[in-house]
Amino acid sequence: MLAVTADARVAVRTRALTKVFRGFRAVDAVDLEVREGSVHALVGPNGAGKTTLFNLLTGFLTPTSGTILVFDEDVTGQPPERVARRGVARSFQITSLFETLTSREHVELALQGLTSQGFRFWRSEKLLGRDRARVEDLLEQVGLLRLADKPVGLLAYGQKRALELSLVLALEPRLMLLDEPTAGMGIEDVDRTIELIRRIAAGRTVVLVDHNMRVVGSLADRVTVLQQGRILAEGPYDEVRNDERVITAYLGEADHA
Amino acid sequence: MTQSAVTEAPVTGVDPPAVGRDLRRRWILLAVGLTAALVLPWFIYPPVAMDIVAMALFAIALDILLGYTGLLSFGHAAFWGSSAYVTGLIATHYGVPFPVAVIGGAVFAMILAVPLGYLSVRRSGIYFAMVTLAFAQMVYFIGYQWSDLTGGENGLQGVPRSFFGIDLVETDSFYFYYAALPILLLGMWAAWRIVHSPFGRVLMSIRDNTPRARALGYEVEKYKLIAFVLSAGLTGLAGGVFAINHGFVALTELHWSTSGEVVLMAVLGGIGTLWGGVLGAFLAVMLADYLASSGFHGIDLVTGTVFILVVLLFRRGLWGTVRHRWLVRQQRRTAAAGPAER
Amino acid sequence: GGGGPGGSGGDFSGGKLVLAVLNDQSGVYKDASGPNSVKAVKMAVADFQKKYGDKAVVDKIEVTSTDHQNKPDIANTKASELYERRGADVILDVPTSSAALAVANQAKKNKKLFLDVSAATTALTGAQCNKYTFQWAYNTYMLANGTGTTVTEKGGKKWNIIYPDYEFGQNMSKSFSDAVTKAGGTVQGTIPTPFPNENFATFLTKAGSTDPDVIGTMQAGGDLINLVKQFNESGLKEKGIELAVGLMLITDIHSLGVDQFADTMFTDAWYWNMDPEARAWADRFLAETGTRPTFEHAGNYSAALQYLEAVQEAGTDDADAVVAKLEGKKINDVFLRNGEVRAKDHSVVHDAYLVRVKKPSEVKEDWDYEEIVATIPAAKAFAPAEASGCTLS
Amino acid sequence: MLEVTGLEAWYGQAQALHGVSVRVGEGEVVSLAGRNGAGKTTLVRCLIGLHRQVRGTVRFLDRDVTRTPAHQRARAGMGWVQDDRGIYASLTVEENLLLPPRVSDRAWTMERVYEAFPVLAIRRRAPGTTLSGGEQQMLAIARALRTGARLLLMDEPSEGLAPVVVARIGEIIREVKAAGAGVLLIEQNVKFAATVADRHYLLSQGRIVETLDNSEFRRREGELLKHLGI
Amino acid sequence: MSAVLQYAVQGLAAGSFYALAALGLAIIFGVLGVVNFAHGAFYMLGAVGAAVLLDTLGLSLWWALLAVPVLMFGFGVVVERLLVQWLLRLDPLYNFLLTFGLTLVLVELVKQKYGVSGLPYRLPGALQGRVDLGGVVLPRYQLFVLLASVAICVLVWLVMTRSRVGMIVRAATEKPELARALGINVGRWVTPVFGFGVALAGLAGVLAAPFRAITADMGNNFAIILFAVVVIGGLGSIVGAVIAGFLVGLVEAFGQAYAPTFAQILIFVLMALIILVRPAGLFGRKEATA
Ligand SMILES: Nc1ncnc2c1ncn2[C@@H]1O[C@H](COP(=O)(O)OP(=O)(O)OP(=O)(O)O)[C@@H](O)[C@H]1O
Ligand SMILES: Nc1ncnc2c1ncn2[C@@H]1O[C@H](COP(=O)(O)OP(=O)(O)OP(=O)(O)O)[C@@H](O)[C@H]1O
Ligand SMILES: [Mg+2]
Ligand SMILES: [Mg+2]
Repeated sequence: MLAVTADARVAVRTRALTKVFRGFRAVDAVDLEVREGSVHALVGPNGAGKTTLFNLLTGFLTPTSGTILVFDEDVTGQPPERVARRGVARSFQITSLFETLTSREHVELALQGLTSQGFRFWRSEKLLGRDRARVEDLLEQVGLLRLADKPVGLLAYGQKRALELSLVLALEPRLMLLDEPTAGMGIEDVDRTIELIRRIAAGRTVVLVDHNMRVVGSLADRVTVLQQGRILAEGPYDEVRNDERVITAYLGEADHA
Repeated sequence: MTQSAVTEAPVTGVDPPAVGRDLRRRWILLAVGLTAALVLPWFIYPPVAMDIVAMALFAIALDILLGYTGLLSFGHAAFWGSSAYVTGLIATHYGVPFPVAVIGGAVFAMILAVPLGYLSVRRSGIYFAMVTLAFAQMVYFIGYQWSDLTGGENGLQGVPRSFFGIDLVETDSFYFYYAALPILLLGMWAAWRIVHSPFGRVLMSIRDNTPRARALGYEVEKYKLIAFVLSAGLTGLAGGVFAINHGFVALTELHWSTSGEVVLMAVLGGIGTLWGGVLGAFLAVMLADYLASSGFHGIDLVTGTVFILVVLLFRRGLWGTVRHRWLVRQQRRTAAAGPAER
Repeated sequence: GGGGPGGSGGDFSGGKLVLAVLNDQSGVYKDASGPNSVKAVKMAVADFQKKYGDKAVVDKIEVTSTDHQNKPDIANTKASELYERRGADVILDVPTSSAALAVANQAKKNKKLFLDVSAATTALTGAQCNKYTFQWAYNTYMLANGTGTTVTEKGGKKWNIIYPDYEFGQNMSKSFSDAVTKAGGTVQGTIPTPFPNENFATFLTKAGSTDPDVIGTMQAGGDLINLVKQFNESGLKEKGIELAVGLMLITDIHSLGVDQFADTMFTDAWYWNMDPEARAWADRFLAETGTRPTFEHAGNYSAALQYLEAVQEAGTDDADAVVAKLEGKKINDVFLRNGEVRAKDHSVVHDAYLVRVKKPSEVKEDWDYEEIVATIPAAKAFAPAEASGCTLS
Repeated sequence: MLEVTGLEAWYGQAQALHGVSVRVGEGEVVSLAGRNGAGKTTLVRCLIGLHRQVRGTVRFLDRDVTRTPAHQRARAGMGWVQDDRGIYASLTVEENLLLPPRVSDRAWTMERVYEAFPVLAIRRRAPGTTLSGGEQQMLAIARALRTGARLLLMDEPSEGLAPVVVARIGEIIREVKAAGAGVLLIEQNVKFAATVADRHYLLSQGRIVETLDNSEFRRREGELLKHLGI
Repeated sequence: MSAVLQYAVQGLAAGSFYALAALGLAIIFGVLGVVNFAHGAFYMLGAVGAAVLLDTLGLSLWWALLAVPVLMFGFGVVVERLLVQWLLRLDPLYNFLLTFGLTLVLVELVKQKYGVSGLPYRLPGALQGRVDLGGVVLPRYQLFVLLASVAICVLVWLVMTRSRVGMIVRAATEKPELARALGINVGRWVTPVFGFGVALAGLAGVLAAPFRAITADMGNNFAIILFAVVVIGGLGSIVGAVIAGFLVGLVEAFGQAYAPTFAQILIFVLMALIILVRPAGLFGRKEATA
């Protein structure tokens, strides 16, 4: 089923990746291959194992069996921070921020995350603000500059989603894993986010989970459909969306009509 | 469900750090604090004044963990006490000037903090509190039983106060105060530096949301461990001075009630504020001192009640409440008034 | 710092004499000494004033009390403050070894008197003794030696000793073993236990397994009660094994009930109903406080009274002069029988008593708990001064 | 059955709702649309009684419930589907479903729930939060149905759901409506809202800016999409 | 061999106190998210209560076993209503600190009222004496404690896992707002559960009265060992608390037998090992990672 092209390098490759929760196989022998530089969408019914797969790829969960290669290096079983240091960044499906810090401080922290600057307990915190232009640029991109100095506890849900995205961007990742980046956003924001993702995807690899087919359709080079922890179908968007199995298992007739 | 950071106390009852950024206010506070430290032994019996400053550093060191990392250590007596013992032993056996002995004690506390911290930081929240408490209890038992070294329940008596042969400092606690003060002030400055550094910012982010910090690439355990060790070191500095001040070391310094006392000071003053520790230490030491000769017996009754009241009514602590009021007033200036919560 | 200037009293600093009681008024030692020790000291002052009337060398005598909350660092600060700032001429009582040793250091530093009553450590009159510090009532050697020797001589030959594994317990266990062996008995084993400890079942099983005549326990306070309760249930008593206790206070018996301790042996420094003189004072004490005195209360009375007598003799509160009057003094009072303030180590030696706890049926009135089995003469009760290692430097 | 007049809400000093008036009739599905931060969630929290810093009146089933505590409102027949789903980690899926009390005889039985959401039956013994995001959403909806609420307050129920499941949710809402209950539906998914709701409110910056019936709503869909993104 | 058996049985008997009290601690934590520092103090109050009932009203152990838990339940209810409830929505650390303060106050009050030397207690005749269990001789009372505590633990476990009460209470704790919005009157449930946990601590105290020194301080060290017990068992895990309670009793007994001075340190060493190998404790659920 996997079409291995000789020339394109591979960003992520999993072999027989499996995660079992107390006897429940959430991810079941998945062989996934994401080509470097592509936008790869992961879709599938609720509970198909998409978020779990993300958690495995980013080290938040340890696989029951199987291996994970990121840029040809084995990261199986490594903790999240180590994986992040290999240039892998993720956003969370359920927003996850530092409630008492401002958006600006979030981005500053994210920019510092991959350096060893964070250990400098003898330096002034002003060190963090050094890259003001970058910080504001990142916030501008997601439309949060206006709210840069508000503690994020006071932001609305959609604004928090946007901040999530800017944090991922700040890490300058080679590989981005976006878990439902547009969930909870208004239409206008969705379009803007699509644009944003398209822009930042240039020169990067993106793996994307979204239930919004418009997002998937307009961004993804390739789509993998998961069902019950297994790969159901894989291919370009137009091919997959017309796949009978995908229609019955996921898209449904109504939406497709 | 979002929680307002201002109107309701979030996880640790800490306000966003934005407040400390008013530079002018910061300098005024600093000047007031320094002056107070300098004139203290004129108004308060010098050994007691010394205790206040040492305890203040102790509370501040604890606050690095409690207020800024979100880790309640209920076993900090282990570092305070062990540094006191090591300081005392060095001073007794080698006759070095006391600052050297104190540094020795602090270094020991940091070394001890490495294994204890390594184990403890794997847990967070309330687990962390319980685990540190248990480990401190272990250290206490060791101190109790290893009486050849520690003097057991008799304590380590007769710790000298060598100070480059300067007699006045060595015998008069008034002058000793000024000799030891710089060490403690340096410790406080270090604490301030730590929480207002890039490192401190990472600690706060870990406090607020650990998985998120991980995803940003921060090696959370390492950060917590370093914070733990630094906190232990500053605690050790304070404990060492305390030991020299008293001229002996007793097992109570290792006892869990000492851990509880310092937590009280930090909470009473307001966690996540640093200044709060100073205030808390001042009040707690003065209270104990006053009650000793007041004829009122049952200091724990007072201590316990204060604990309960502070936690129930002034969760931000004294300093924290003041700071919070100030913050709210700032906000009010920018927003129209709404009705009170019903 | 430094004491106040010499005042109107001529030879008395501040024109008055200040006796400071520094003890635990709220913690574990509260019942044994605590606030009632302050009352005992006040009784001594009253008695002194009544005795000398106008002839007293000083008119104004103050008694102050301070709670060290069982924290040695507070004891330390308070002692130095008492001496330096509050004109205390003498500090009395001070339970808890660590606190007492800290106060002794302050006494030495400030050259003021310290008469310890309630702390048991031999270090006060041994390695850490000094010119201004006296130990008035008892010490661990006296407790262990008295019981060990006398019980063995009375037929309890085979011993097993259970002791809490810290300084006090270790010392007691050693002195006890020495005493037993010297008196012709054998110590089958010494069993260290953690401290504090609630559960002694295992230790008792172990101690009973060698069929000793006596089990000696060096536990004190709550641990002692734990051990005795569990001893009583263990069936060892029925097997004819006796229990000898290292340190016990009459308050322990009172709180747990005589039936629990019945027939237990221990050494006491004094007992309120041991003779008419003691009894008469105990009656006064009862009227004053509503309870019977412990030996620590009587000890405080005695220490205060003898201090005042020495001041009267010296005609000044100057510490060196008072110490000179106290050293070598032979005393008989309510508390001390055949007492002597040993000049060499400042240990106040006196007769001690091996007592047996009465059976409930023998008890005739409140606090009537002890029967004196033997009197241990002063010379034997305490370790010889030569062995103390004290140099009074 | 629900009548809200002049509702104002504050967070501390910041006002989030400005004189909002909303009506939901029996057997009526009303949608509430508006961009992020418009105040939709705040409105729902006021209605269920969790946000107390309010002015104005809320009438439910002809009773003034403005001061009534949340649990009594729930017992009177309000059901809530929380925007972050609110699934209990310490309860199994089944316990999550068994938890709420029955408040009317319209309450769904467990059989009916499991029939409608077979995944939940399979995972019934699993701790609630181990379900996937979408499964949790189903669980939250199912839990609200278990009470037999007369008025369902649904905060973005289609979020994160696969299209098939969204379609099923639509059917369920129609079923609920047919049984005579009212639904206040918060939706960003305009297409979905149009298929189920009878009337639509548009909320912007804490104010109701438009009230439309469904035909009008459909007609102006394109324009409204723009409007939502003001 | 028989010595080993003897130690084992003694260890289990000592473990019963831990198990029973840790059970109460685990329930309070599992249900309210409160780490009750005052649990040792409640245990102490149970013992003191038994002693006072005997002294003033002449009520024997049998009556105390009934009356004290009821009284402690009432006391727990008061404490919850008056103090604990205000902090339930906040970080559990606040309640930890609150109960720490409460401990100081309770211990001090008992000291003031009943002194520091301890209170007497007498065992009813039926429980005196010893039983011989095939070579292992055990005080009858120890056996009684062991059996009683096992029975109570099983009963409580059934209630908490099998009943609707357990479920409601867990929900009310985890998300009180939501629980209210689902129609549950949170306050009505949380309070009695707290009372119940307190009653269990009190019960452990009553059982300890004939066998242990009844002093104001008796709970202090006990509480710290209890913490070790629940960390080993997994905080909030009811089964874990009970099993770890007995386990710690065993470790203590064998430690005392073969490495006497280190018996207490051994418990903490065990705890450290558990944290290393299974951070969530023997029966704890893993803390969520994402
Ligand atoms: N706890 C809070 N404290 C202060 N302000 C808040 C709080 N919660 C929400 N707000 C503010 O109130 C406004 C309305 O928020 P609300 O969550 O109701 O929006 P919403 O319409 O539900 O948005 P979304 O579509 O993103 O869920 C926003 O500006 C938000 O910043
Ligand atoms: N920690 C866990 N313990 C047990 N089961 C789990 C755990 N995490 C996830 N699962 C189960 O694994 C399956 C896959 O979940 P996952 O969150 O990966 O789904 P998903 O594809 O992201 O779905 P959605 O689109 O709804 O977010 C679900 O059935 C879920 O219940
Ligand atoms: Mg998901
Ligand atoms: Mg919302």
